[in-house]
Amino acid sequence: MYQDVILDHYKNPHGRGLREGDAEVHHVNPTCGDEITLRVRYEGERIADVSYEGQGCSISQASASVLNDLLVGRELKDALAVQETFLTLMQSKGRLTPDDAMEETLEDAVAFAGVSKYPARVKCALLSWMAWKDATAQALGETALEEKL
Amino acid sequence: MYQDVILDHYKNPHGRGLREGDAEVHHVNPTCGDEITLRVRYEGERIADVSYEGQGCSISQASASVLNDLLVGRELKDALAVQETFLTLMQSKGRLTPDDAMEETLEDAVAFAGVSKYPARVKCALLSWMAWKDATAQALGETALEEKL
Amino acid sequence: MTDGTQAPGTPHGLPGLLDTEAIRKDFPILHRTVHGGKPLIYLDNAASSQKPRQVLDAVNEYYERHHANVHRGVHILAEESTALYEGARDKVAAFINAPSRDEVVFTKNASESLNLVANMLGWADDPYRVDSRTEVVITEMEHHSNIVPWQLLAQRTGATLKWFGLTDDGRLDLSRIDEVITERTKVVSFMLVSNVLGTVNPVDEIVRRAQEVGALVVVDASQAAPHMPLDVQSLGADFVVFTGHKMCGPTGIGVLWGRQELLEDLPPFLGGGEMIETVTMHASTYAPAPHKFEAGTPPIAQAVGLGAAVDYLSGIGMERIAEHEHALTAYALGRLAEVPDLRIIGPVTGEDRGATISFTLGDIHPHDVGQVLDEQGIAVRVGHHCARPVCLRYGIPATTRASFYLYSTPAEVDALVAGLEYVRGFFG
Amino acid sequence: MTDGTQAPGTPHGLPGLLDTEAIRKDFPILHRTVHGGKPLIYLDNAASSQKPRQVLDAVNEYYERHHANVHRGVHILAEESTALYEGARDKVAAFINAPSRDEVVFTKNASESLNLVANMLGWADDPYRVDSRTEVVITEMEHHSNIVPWQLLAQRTGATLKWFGLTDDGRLDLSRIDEVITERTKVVSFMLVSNVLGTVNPVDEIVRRAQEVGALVVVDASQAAPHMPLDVQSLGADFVVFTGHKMCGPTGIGVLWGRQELLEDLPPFLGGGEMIETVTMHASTYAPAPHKFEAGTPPIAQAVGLGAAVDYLSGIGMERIAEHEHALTAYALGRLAEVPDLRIIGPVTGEDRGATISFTLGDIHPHDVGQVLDEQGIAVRVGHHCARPVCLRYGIPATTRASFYLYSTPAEVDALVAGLEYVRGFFG
Ligand SMILES: Cc1ncc(COP(=O)(O)O)c(C=O)c1O
Ligand SMILES: Cc1ncc(COP(=O)(O)O)c(C=O)c1O
Repeated sequence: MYQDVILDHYKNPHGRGLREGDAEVHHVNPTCGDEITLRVRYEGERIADVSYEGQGCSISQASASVLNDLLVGRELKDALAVQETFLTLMQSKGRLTPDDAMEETLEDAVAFAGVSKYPARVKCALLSWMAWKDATAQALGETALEEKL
Repeated sequence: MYQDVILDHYKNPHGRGLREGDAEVHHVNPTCGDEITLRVRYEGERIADVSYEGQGCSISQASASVLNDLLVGRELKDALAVQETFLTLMQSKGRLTPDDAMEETLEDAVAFAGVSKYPARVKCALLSWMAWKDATAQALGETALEEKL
Repeated sequence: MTDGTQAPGTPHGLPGLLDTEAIRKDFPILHRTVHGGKPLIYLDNAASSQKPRQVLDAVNEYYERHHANVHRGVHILAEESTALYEGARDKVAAFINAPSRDEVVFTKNASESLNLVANMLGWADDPYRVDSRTEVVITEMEHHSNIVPWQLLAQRTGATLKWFGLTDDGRLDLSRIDEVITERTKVVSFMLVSNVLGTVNPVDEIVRRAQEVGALVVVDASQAAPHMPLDVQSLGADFVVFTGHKMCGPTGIGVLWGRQELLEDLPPFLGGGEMIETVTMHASTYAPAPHKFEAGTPPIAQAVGLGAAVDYLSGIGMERIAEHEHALTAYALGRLAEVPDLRIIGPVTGEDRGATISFTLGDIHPHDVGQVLDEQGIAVRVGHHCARPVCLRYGIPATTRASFYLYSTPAEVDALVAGLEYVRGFFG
Repeated sequence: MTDGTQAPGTPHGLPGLLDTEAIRKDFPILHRTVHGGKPLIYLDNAASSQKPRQVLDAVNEYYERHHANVHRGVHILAEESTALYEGARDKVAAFINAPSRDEVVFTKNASESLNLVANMLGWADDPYRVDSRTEVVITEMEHHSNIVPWQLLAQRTGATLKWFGLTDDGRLDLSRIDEVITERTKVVSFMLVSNVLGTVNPVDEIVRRAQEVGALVVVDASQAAPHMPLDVQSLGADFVVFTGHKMCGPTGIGVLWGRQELLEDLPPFLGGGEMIETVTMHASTYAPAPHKFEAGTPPIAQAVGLGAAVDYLSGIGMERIAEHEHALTAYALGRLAEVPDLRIIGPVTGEDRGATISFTLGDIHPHDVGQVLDEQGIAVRVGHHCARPVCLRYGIPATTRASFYLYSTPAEVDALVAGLEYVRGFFG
């Protein structure tokens, strides 16, 4: 489960730290105490920045770093597609082998495929992604989000 | 468990029917619905009569008949000794083989030895005996009873 | 898994019977002899069923290979035990056709399930709250476990307890249904199949009236789930309860099915580990259903066993089990009618009735009937069967009750009838 | 039955150890390998213990030979199952030195036992009644199962919930005991041994103060009953609860011991079959304790299993089990002190502490610690262990917890320490 990619992101997180944003959310996983504070900044519908602080396990921390890599600079519509793909992978209970298309979409995030086998850890991997979606809804409004799905 | 003696008493109960008495009680075994109404009549401390009506299983009915046989005509003191002996037998969980002394005291009532193996039925066998004790306490007062024990 | 098709040319040739010879091989206890070599004839299935080897094996395998406490563990045993426990929930949900697995709550028995509902409604906010201005409706036919919780609720909230009476032939008297279930009624709780009379009750009529007045409906399916297909969606009830040990499962496990919105809205009952979301000394928030209602370490191995039981029953087919029992009950009613002085308490024909037959035998007390049958190896239950108001209603102290299951045979019915003849001779 | 005496010349030579080689033969799961052939090192005993073959055999024998519903049956299986079930009650009563077998109530787990007490006191008449003028005292160390029932009781009755805080070294802060337990206190409920910190609490001091003000005392012995001799008479408490699955017994069974007068005086909790004396539609009367508190078909097979567990533990000897664990814990505390960045949460020496050790490892999250240990076959628990206020108190999100039992060995401690070194390297 602990792929080198994950460990690298954990030890050297990308984009960590809180910077200016349009909205801020705080999410907690009550069963293990993982926490994240996350801000999004949009320029129109383009994600200008996702900044965050958090504490928790390597999976939740690395996942936030990967999220930053994948989403910053993207249009909301594309970002949502990435998020959906990641969700599908994480809910696959280890039964899904990422194909080329998925690998292209998820880049480093395919390393989390192994995590999907561990129900207790899936929530950790999803923490920052749920926070990002929530922050986006606050920044742009629920409807902006729903239109894109 | 169904000794011929028990069946005989069940089919031809001795002293059944309600006659005049000094006190009357009504006892019920709530788990199976066995019921008895029982009256005692004393002449001094001598048991002049035990009369009863009841419904229920062969064990509870036969036991009342045996009680009538054993107790009517006795002094309270002796009757209590018989009752105690019967109680001991019934609480023996089938582990007691009546000796000669016990057989002499209990007469037909030794036939209930087999019943003591069946916890669910012990209460049936004791129903009339508990009723008799209760009626006696009402007729003569609790203290008269306690002095004798 | 036993295929349960009947071998052609079975002795009694009753249509619809299962291949009990094959099925009985799965149940170790049925090969036991009692009282000096007499084969055991187990006709006390309404009290509790026996367990097939498949269920015992599943429980043993659980303890010998996978046991750990469930939820929140990151080690492999905790993951396996959680998967097995939650997998049992999936199986039970499928067995009763629940719209969602999250609607299946594991309890310790049907009694706890019923108390859980009664307490939720006592502590609920409006519109569910049962209080002194409201009424609770049950029936005179109920098991004590569906009477006493409502009596306690009525005492503690001041609500009024009402009930449907019974007709002389052992059915619910719904003639005054609109007066019994009124605008003040908050909840109607009744059994699907009677554990004394065998009666199968008309759910639709009661549900219709309850919905008219906005009352919740609780169905006690303890005597139905083991014996016939159970579809909580087509029942139309709000809560359905049943118990594992009567349906080939272990003791120590029961089920409450409840509609999702209700389970979400209603307050918890038992508090503790597993049922919380977050706890501080000052306040706690609760996990979503079903966990909200499962405080403490759940009956893990028992759920696994119940899952195996449900697999076993489904493998044979609930329709076919119902058919088997129906054929056997009709046969038994016919044969019992031959016994002089025998009076059936409950419906005397096989229509809308389950495989439980209560009766009296002249004025021989049921305790005596039961005991003399036992000496012949025949296990029946005697007494009020935890439904004393039924006995009061029919003016009898107790009944003798024979109840069948998927492994019961016509030969066992014959043995019962012969046994009863012997009892009559014995006390005659 | 295993004799448990230690073979001379065991590798680590710690005085007081049991012959774990012999004991481990009784536990099938301990011979399992995980993750491609790694031997299982099970250090999650505070969450749940494993089961010896003797317990599984007793349960199987029960189902294969004796199962029927208990009480009131006149057939032989009902008599046998009742004798086995009530025999288990005798065994448990003897195990905890209860003055009377009628003081032992079987529940589904410790959580139900605690909820039972809380609810009895909420519905009781004076002098026991908890209401808005009264106070309930617990501690910051409690398991959620000994917090949430009292929070619910306080919410529902208006009573005030108070608690003892903790000292920095993981013990109860009783310095202001007279201000915490006052004349308004109706009940004080606390754990004998902590499932997170390992702390063994000073019962006498709390009981003395509680008795001074006439408050009832509830002791949660869930982490004590499995590990040391438990004598309810010398504890001086009014209620003691524990749970079967942590003490070699099955899941689905718990115990409430209560003083006879209290069980007689207090009202029932769950209503239903078995707990009644007589029922009419209008009113019911209740059976004497313990049956008053056992509504519905009890966890029969689970009680039988718990009886066998208690026999197993007594056969080895609770004193000797306590000694074994004490020696092992002292050894483990010493070895863990060698691991850099490891911080013990709880008492750091073996005095007044049980065989449960919680710790943090630098800033590596416990989930990661637990998962990497698991990959090496070492099962520990991570998280807040159903005692979140303890984590809040010590400012940590979670801990890693290793907990031992009678079959744990020094070699397993060594494997844990090596595993932790590997974890440090992995995330370092
Ligand atoms: C101290 C303590 N109390 C209560 C409990 C609850 O036990 P159960 O989950 O069996 O109800 C536990 C175990 O989880 C415990 O450790
Ligand atoms: C109709 C009915 N309801 C409820 C129950 C109670 O089930 P349990 O004793 O398993 O709680 C029973 C069985 O005894 C029953 O027959």
